[in-house]
Amino acid sequence: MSHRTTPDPLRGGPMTAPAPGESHLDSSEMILNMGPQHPSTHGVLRVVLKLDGERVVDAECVIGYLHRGVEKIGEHRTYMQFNPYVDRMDYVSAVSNGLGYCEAVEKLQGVVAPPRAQVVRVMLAELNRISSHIVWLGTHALDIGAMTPVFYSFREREEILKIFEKYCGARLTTHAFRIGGLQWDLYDGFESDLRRFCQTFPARVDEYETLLTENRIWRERTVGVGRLDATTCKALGVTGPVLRAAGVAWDLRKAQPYSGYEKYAFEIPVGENGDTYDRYRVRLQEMRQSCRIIAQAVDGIPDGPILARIPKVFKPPVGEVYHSIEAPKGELGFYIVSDGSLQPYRLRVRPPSFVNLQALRGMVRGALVADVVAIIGSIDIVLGEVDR
Amino acid sequence: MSMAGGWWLVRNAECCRRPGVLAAGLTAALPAPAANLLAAVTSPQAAATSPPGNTGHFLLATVYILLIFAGISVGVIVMNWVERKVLAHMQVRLGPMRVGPHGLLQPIADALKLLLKEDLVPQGADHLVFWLAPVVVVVAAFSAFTAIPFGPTAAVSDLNIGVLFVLAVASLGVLGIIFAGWSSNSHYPLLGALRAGAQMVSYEITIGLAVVAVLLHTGTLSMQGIVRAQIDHQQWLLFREPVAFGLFAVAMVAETNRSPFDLPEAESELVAGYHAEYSGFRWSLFMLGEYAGMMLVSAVAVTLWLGGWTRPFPNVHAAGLDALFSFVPAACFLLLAGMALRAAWKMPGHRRWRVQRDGLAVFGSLLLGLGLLLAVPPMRTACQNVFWFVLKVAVFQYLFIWYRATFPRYRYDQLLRIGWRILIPTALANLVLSATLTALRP
Amino acid sequence: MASAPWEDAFTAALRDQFGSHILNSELYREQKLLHVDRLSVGDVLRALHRAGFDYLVDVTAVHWPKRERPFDLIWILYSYADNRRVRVRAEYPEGDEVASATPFWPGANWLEREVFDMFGIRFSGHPDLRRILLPEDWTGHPLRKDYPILQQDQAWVQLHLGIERGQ
Amino acid sequence: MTLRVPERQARGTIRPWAALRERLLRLLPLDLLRGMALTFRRQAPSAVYTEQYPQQRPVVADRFRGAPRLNNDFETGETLCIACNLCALACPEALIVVGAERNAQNRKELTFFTYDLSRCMFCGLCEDVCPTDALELTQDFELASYSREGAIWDRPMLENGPTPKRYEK
Repeated sequence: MSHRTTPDPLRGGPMTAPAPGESHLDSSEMILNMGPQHPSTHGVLRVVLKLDGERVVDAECVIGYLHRGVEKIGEHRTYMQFNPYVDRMDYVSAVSNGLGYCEAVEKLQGVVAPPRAQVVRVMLAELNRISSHIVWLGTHALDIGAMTPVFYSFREREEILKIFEKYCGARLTTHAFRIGGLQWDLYDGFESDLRRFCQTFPARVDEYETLLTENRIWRERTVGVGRLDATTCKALGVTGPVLRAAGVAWDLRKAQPYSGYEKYAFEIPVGENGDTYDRYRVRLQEMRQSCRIIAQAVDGIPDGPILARIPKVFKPPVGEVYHSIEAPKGELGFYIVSDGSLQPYRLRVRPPSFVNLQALRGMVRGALVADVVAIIGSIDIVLGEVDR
Repeated sequence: MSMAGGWWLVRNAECCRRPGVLAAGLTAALPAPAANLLAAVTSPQAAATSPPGNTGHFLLATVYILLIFAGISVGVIVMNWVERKVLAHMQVRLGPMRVGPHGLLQPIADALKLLLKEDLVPQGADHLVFWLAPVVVVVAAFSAFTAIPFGPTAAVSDLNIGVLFVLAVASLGVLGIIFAGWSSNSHYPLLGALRAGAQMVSYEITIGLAVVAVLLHTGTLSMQGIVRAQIDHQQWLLFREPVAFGLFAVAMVAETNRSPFDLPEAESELVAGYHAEYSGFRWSLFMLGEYAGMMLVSAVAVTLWLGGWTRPFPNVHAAGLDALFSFVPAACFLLLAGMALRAAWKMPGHRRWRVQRDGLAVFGSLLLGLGLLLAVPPMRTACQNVFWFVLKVAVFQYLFIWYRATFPRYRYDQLLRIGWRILIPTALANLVLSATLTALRP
Repeated sequence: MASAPWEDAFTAALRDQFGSHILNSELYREQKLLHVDRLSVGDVLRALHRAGFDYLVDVTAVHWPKRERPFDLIWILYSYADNRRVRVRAEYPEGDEVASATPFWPGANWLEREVFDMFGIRFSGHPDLRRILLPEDWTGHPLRKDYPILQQDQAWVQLHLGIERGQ
Repeated sequence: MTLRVPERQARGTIRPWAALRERLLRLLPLDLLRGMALTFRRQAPSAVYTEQYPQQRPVVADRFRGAPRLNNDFETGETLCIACNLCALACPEALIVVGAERNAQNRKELTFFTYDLSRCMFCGLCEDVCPTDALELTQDFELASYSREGAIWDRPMLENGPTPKRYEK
């Protein structure tokens, strides 16, 4: 059945090219279009599967259904005006996108956000990491057939979104940060909201663990499924929890700290096998670690201004800069070229989902159809970011 | 399920209004089987000794079939509502709330919607088979009920090969599923049908072996006979064949394609599996068949292992216990009525809630009336057999929902592995063990 | 702030190896940038890969239509072991093929496809150079500066979507 | 920090009887029962998290960015807008059009103001730049209309606010 598949996870090339020894005239193979409208492709991802029975012989991702030309739009907006657009790339973690973009532009301009702004940014970004992981958890569990976690996780997400709404007036596409710092100061009760969240949240994570971590069905479905070792991860440029699940303790918050992350004590959860189960465990642990960071940040919010002094008409000097942050899905980078005008000359987004999605093909080859949805879920992609 | 029972009871209540003289007169006037039935309703003690069932009488069989058809349909509607509510509450949601008080009329609204939807047949589909598939599913699920004894006499027939008949007819359902998957001329349904085929074939064996283990103890294939054997043993077969029951309890979930074995229609993998191309009324037939199938396997499990229509602790006949148990049906309905009335009472007073509040109050009063009716002595004794049967089946239905709320889904190969490498060997070993023990028993 | 020259043992070693093909090495906002002659880009990338830059962060391009060689190709590299980044930049004329980085970093596959899609720059040695985000039969490369923001392949839109205009 | 994966780590070093015990324990579906206990407990009506939207209206935060409004002076009832056009310039989508003409005192006076809600992404940049707090994003969040034209708000609509039909049942 499956034994004709080549175990080379790095194989590129169009799907129709036969692998060595692979027969071209096999009538038992079937082409199945999974997506762009499918319950488990998390948006408009289309995966063309070549099936032998239920066994995946080869797969190819077809993307671009949500392409809006964000980079082109960036070249036609001022730096300030482009800020809300980055929220709409990875719309599940809009705050992280905003953080990456604002810091990149600040670096280009040569300003640094004031300490108070940095702490608030860290708190919101970590809340956002939790909310992003929580959406991932719920939908991933739903893909694997567990209906209930998605509702529990959306209950917790609601708490986070309420904090976002109170802080910046929007729940999903927050536009929370401004270049140079923040638009709004904290609202009354922000600290108590966060403290309450940090107190209740770990117990909620325990609930997910009760439903999934030790559950034998969950483990059968995830342990050993979609393995990706560290070498392959590095070769493909895969970052984020997928890389960490493969055993590489690499996190930009530790490796190249930004926004004052060096001040917080937290650990990088690492997996061993790089399979779907380890990715799940890594993300659950990351949620707990984020909670730790938030708790530390709440206790040390400094006073002071929230916005650095930047000119109203904002023209960064000629130059180019690449800045990346650890978004919930991996390394989110912004490469901005300035020609000294009001608008970026070139604005390139290095999307983690896009790069991570490349690993899908190698992971699903030889797996079953049911594994495909589990693996897609475990990479944690958002098509808004893949297609931009 | 309790609604199904309730419905049945209402119909029977007509005969019970004027017991005594009228009943005696009618008994003389009616043909023998009907007289048996009437006698059974008015005096169950007599019925227990009379020959089981009313086999062979055309009119009565028809009445029973209609009763069962109506009862199961109502049961499906109730099950639909209960599933959505229970599932929702387990998932910290409310579930349907808009149509009727607490969404009580939602299943009816949905049924209407499905009836009114456009009837779509995909291009390139095999029309005849596409049309036939849901019919096969429903017919298979419903006809197997003809051999299920809801009470000592409350059955369409008492086939001497009852168990075989039920298993054989119920397993025809997979044919409908394969028809549906194949005739849709579409990839996902085809995969779903293949999964269903492999799954059902594997789990049929386990079911068969588990049932055979029971038959060792009963010595009869008649469903009625199996319950009577349990009455004679003074013990539910659950305690003699716990392993077989466990195997059946797992296999019946797989047999009905329910979570965690819902691979043929796994929505996150195969969109909707074998019925992906079905819509409207045809789709609703699949749903009807699925729910009827759930009730059917539960009914089989209840009959084979849980003493059928007998009340709990059938072997204990302490003073007053019989009377106490005979009040349980009424108490159940009164409890439900109390819950409904309390919910109606607690609803906010605002006028936009008025329709809901009044509706709930009416529903509660209805339940209250039913409960009071069941408390009347002749009704009490007449209905408790069916009540216990339905209650036991309802417990299984709740389990089905509970599984669905809790478990992830198995993968195709894992499902087959469990079937072939765990369940079937265990069932075989259990069968051999049981047979040996039975043979050694004096 | 002007950029500062970047001279250390690393650049010295590179200059030893490639001589004048390393056109410039600079530091801007503490970020390291190598300006490389396009003819030796493949070799420089290979050398960097061997030097421990095992993670290709990004491949992208910038279009400067008024220049003689209008395309800047940028490779952003990272070394896990040394925790350092470097950007490699090379200028290309229109129609020139760029050596693909896929032999060293298989992850360059999609990134290069995106550059091809958006700029029309072809990569030699790429296993599967097709459009990735836009439809395969689309005309034009949107991130070129001569492609206005409202421009669309209206013929494609009318043919495939059955609507008059896409915007 | 490495993840705690008790069973898999243990399997290599464990003694055979312990492995047997583990095997036997796996026969008992404790993991499944724990999950079932959790879902069973969550059935309590107090755990319900649903908000029954039309009946229970959410209270949105003070900073919520919803329907735009053009504020008038409380006392005089005149518009606060000085037609400076900053909002139109700040808007990334360029969906605001401000019409102004010079009056007798050579001061700019607002003539019309249109706001195309169908393209608005509620980023709040227009509100931020407004020097007189005339333009404000309010807490109104029900913005559906039956036509695309209905999403383009003119000055009276912006000043008086939308009057959505509240669905009461």
